[in-house]
Amino acid sequence: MQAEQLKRTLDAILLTAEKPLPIDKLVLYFRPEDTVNSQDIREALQALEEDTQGRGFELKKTASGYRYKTREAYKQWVSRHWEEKPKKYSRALLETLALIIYRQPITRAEIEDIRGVAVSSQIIKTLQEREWIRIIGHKEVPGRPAMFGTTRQFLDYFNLKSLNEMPPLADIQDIDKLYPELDFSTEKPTKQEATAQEQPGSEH
Amino acid sequence: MQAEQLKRTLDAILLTAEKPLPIDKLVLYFRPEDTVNSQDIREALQALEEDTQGRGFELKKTASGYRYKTREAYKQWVSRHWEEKPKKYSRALLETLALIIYRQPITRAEIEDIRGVAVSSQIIKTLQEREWIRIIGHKEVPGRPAMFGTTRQFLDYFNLKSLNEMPPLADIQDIDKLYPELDFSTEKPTKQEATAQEQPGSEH
Amino acid sequence: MQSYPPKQAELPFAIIEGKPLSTPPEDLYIPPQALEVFLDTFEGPLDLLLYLIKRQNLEILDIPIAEVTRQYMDYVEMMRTIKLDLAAEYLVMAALLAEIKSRMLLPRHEETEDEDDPRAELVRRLQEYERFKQAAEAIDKLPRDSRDHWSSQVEPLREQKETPQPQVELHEVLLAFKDILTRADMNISHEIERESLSVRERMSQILATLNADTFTDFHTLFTPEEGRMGVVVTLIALLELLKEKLADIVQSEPYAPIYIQVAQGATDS
Repeated sequence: MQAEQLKRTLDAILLTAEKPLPIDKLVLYFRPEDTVNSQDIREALQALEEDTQGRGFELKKTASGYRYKTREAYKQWVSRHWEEKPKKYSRALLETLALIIYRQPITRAEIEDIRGVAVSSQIIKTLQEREWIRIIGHKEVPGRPAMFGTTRQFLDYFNLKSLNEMPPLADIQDIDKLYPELDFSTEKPTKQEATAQEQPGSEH
Repeated sequence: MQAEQLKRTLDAILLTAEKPLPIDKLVLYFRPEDTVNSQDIREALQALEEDTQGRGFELKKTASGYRYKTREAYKQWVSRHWEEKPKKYSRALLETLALIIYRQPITRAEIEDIRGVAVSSQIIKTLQEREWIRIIGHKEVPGRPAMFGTTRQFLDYFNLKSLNEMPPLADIQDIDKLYPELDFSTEKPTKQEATAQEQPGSEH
Repeated sequence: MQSYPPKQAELPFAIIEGKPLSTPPEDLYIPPQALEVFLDTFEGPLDLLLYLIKRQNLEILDIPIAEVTRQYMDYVEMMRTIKLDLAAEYLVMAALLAEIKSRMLLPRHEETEDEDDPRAELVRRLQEYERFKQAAEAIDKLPRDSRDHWSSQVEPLREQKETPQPQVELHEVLLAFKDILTRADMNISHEIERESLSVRERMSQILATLNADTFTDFHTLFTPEEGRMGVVVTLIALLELLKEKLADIVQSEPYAPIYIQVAQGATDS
């Protein structure tokens, strides 16, 4: 890959990175046929650093790697992004959270499977930033997707000592039984109810 | 505020914005003592656009405003940020979307009429959740069905400034003109619409 | 070529650009093994009809209705014999085709010559559908966010100000979950409720404890202070992790210490 093309490629990568990237991670963005090594990247980063001289952002190197950051001088204006009132969380976010609570460890694909629609990255990101969910491992299937679980901060926020204090499914379903037309348990009603009576964990 | 400082401030604002910003919103980022007006911003944006010539990203203007986005040429490398491949949309969803784009306002029954098959609720829900379509009114027929139209977010997502930028619908061949030797009625030859090109409605 | 005598009663197999064809091309048929994916492949009867027409390189304006109808019926029949859930729309179309066919077989009288070709309405619908099918393909090719380009994620350096976070009540989460349960089919909801929350929670805890590179002693996963209940929950969680192939259990020989590790190749974040 030519130096100029490498520089622009790194530019695009750094612009969209969600965390700082060290050189040994940046190398992994390239395929063998790109013939890009650490030294090439180091030089390209230096060139990029010079390019940002006259701009509103700079290339910051921290312990964990390189990341574009806006310059100190403009923080007063940049901060205006967040001057609005807090918004309400969307239905999609709450449903995603509920599934992570009740089905953890769960992958994004599994959430999408149950909800039947795609889960936006923004939702996962918001929940992670709020520190209500975290990645607790990776599933050993192709792509090794991350599995999510709830955190202590989540319990703290909702004043729970443990997930056991979440209402059992039976209670949630009772709301449903008020609306039999939702054909919730028409197929095998007895089995359904029998299992539903169990308190989480308590009978084991 | 000096032109150069304004340019860098806008640079910092746009790089960290979570959605596209139009000029009238950008003006609100400045205090009265900054003495910045729309025209100043317009000029600074133009300068920024030129500055990104040699970079891995560009300043895109879409329906809702300006936003920095990576250039398509680097998608292969940028996409490495994420383990999972971007979601593919089904033909059913894309056809439904196409009908809403070109025939809005349109009801679900009208979509089903043209596609010749039922539209699943899931598709409508996904499109609504992505905020690509919304209910823009109700048709005054029995049942008052919802009529759907596209949103600004749809345009942003597909990098369009307006629906006018959508490619026009394909021509319809005129059934009577092409095959005059066929035993078609000669009495009313142009029952089919003669106008071949159709643009999506420019308002939404 | 000679002008083709307009005989209504006997349509040739196909007319391509005015030339009658009496033998079908070889590639007329969907291979039987493709039948299984039939309903996924076609977006309804119009789509199937378009396919049949395109496969024969037929002019959409001059469909040999008898032949297309026969093929269409074949598919519908095959679908029904292998008991695929055939959408009602396919049967409605079958009826329509049959009707058009019979109308075309009727001799036309001079006095009704202003009558439209019985195929006209179907052709109109096919053409209309095809336009949107093409439009859908064009839309899919438009460069779009999160596939062809991505928006800037540059880290903002901002003034220290507390931004208020949205407030959430627990019952809102539960209501959202109730919605999922209502929407999800029996199968899924049943699966969800089979497992108890405490086990799920413990699964997460264990997974978070396990280290990718080293083995974790089986015993250290248990906290005797939790009492019998807690130990049992841990054990069930562990078994569940093994069952879902999220963790491996290792014992080098009988009576040797038992170790747990993240499933082969997995790393903790």
